[in-house]
Amino acid sequence: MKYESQSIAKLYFIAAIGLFVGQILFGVILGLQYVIGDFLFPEIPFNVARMVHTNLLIVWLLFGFMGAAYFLVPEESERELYAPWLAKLMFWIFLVAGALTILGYLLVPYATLAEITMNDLLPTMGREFLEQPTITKIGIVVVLLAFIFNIGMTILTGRKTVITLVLLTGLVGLAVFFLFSFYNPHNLVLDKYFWWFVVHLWVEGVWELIMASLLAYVLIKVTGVDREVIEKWLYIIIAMALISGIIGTGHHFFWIGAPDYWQWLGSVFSALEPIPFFMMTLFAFNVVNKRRRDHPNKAATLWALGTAVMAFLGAGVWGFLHTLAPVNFYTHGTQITAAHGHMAFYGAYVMVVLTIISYSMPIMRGREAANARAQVVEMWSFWLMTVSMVFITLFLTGAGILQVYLQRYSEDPMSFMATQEKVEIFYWMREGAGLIFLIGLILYIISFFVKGEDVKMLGSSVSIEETS
Amino acid sequence: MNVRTTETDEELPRLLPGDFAIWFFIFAELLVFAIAFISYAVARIQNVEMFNQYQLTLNRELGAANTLLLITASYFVVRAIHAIRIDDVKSCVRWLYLSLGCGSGFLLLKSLEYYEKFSHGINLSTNTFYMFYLSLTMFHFLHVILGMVILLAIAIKAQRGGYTAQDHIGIETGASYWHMVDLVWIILFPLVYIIR
Amino acid sequence: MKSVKTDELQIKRASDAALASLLNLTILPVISFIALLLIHRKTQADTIDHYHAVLGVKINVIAAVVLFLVSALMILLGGFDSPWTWVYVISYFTIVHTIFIVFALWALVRAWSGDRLWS
Amino acid sequence: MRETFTKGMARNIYYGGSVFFFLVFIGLTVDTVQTLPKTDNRENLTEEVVAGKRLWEHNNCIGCHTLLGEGAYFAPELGNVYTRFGESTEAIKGFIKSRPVDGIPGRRSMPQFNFTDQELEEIAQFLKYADGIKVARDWPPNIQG
Repeated sequence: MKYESQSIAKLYFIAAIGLFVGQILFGVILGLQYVIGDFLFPEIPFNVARMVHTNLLIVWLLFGFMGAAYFLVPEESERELYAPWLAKLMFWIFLVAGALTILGYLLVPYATLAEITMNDLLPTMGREFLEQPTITKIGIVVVLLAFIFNIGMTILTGRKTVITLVLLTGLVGLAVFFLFSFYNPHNLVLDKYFWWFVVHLWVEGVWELIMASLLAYVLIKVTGVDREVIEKWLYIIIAMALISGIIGTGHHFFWIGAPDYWQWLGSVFSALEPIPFFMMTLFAFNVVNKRRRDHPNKAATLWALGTAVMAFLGAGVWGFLHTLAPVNFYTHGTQITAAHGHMAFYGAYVMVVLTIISYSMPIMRGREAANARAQVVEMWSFWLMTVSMVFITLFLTGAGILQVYLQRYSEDPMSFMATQEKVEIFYWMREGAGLIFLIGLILYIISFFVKGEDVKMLGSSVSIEETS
Repeated sequence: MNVRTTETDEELPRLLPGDFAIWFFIFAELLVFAIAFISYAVARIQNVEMFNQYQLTLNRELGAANTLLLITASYFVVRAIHAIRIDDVKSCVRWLYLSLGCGSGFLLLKSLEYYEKFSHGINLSTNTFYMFYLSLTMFHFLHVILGMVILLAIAIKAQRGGYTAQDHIGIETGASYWHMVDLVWIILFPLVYIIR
Repeated sequence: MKSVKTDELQIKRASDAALASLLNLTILPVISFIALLLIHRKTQADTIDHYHAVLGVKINVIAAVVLFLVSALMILLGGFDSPWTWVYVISYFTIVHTIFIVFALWALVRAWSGDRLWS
Repeated sequence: MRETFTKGMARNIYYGGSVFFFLVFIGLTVDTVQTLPKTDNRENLTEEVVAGKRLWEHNNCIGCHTLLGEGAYFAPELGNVYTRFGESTEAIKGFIKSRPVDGIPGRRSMPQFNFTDQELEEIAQFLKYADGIKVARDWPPNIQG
């Protein structure tokens, strides 16, 4: 670690992992509610658990992105953070606000929460993923602005690199598009149309910029490949992401009452959306193949490669699977969407945050890489989580196909609830895979505490294979 | 896609003119247009009669004139490259401005065409044929504007002596993009205006 | 210097072969396979380009068999009108197809650096 | 291809390409917003419906149901529930009113929200309004949603 203020990232990463655990625990509860309908009812009904699950995901990923920015920006800019105290202050504000919001979800009925946070003054609650009380949303904006100010000043007054500039555009876009969450018209079609300005333009737009720059940073560090080469790739990949992704928003406008031309535009452009992910895999493979040194942190390299492959699989392939309008007509709003959502979020965003944690945590703890035994445990957790996520996706896809066939495609369609009983077997298997994911996550946390001898970078003479 | 930077590369014949980066963009754009053209074909098969009927309302003369303008513009761009190869900056700039003139002519004629259609109350939601006609040609229209912005940037840089016989990769890059715009129109024009 | 140049040409041809193999698996099936076969004809035994051309042909033939034959068998055995057939066929096809693509990607990267698949 | 893949050009494509497509997107959004009155059923957007939408939001219905295919996938689609319930707001109200407080053993159940008669009418009117939105190809594919 070259700059002292980089260590603020540690705070953010610990919080991120903590919230990640919470997210997965609620995921396991949700999976069980799918098969045992009255589990925890009426104390924690499904909608509350789901809200906690998805909101925790968003919040911990934001913590992860912020931590990543605080770690890499000083090093890239070659100066200390502009205002370390502000970063610490915002951390606590964000953590407390986030915790209070989650507690609010769990302790009082949602309608009561809306009442006590005076949602009627500026109604923004009750829409998928944007369930946070208006006051929390304002808090998020404040935290984001302070964060961007801090990061932006550091970048602009220090050395400017492609990675930091791309990261900055991504973060600014993140803040700007979040503003659409305050627009909640009475007209349901308009409401849905602009709701996607937050959701789609986040996950298939600006977040991809953040993800690509984080990945590029870690790859430069662990492979020692020339920065010039990596930066060209970075530009081309994110250019493709935006070229396909911006109008690709159209694939959400198929069935909400928007004009018919979105069927064509949405299909054409979202057919291109796998390309950036495809290129990201090619890029990561190429850079690792061309590596100039064997970095002792094998786990970070594994996470980086895994991110590229799983993002391609989850966001690219599983997205393409049901994005064309004639297919989406049948699959829209079924378990296929759930399958895609799980793998895309895990593959693209969860894994990229875990990649940067894996790379930076040992450095912040005063060594180049975790010891060999810890890395082995970490790699086990990688495989457990990744493979179980593949299975979760496959089982949900199976459930989705069966659901589409029985409920939408067959000549004698079944009712929703009757269909759900028919696909129960898949929900049981998904729950099993979910439990294995939880085990993987526990191993991941254990890996931070495993003791052993340090691995140092001594050319290629010390490697994980010898010690494990 | 090749990131090798070894010196031996220059011994190999260059496959694509201009900066390699632009080819990613051109490739993506061509893919968009290709998928859009296929979609058009599919939609046409489903509604042959409707497509044939409304196709007759399109102004073929203007379309043909526009085709001519774009091909001429492409020719001028080629002349500009030939000029810079013998270090003739002056005529290079002249050819570039001439092709910009052709591009402007295209935009003008196309605007006239749109004006006529819009004054009949036709828009993207009128029917499937007009939806395709408008979205394909307008999307192409925007590409012509983008191509012209690129050509203008190149012309200004050339005027200031930014290119030489040895170093004019920027012009080749812009020219490659412009040819792509031209090519798309050459496919689009018969597809939407003529083929029945 | 002559040998260096031949090497470069071989690497270029190996890259082309790997690219054709990848394209055949993705957006340009059949045409790319013909291109791959044409590249294969130009190569000589025991060279890197020959290796990648053969590898590409192998990947694609195996992929064709594994994807289409097995899928067809699933449909034949499961019945066209059974929902379960489609549950298996679609999930199977998607995941296995992706595995082949990722494999071909790695082959392409190795071809770029003039290496065999595993060194 | 030495020096012919430059970082400057890659950067220009990133900025140029994203600005270009973003402008196209804004243009399409303007057209969409202008065309929406034909499909979005705004003529039936009464005060009751607006109140119903607020109730829908304040009880986080989207956390279990889908509405026009968006939401959670735990409970039935409601974009066509008015049609499914025989075009009867009374049937919808009756269903919501009859949910047991402690759920149904072993099965999924909608919570009992204890709505007043006025609120029940509002939420039913909201669902009727949502059903009236003209969606492409009349999605969902059939009455089951």
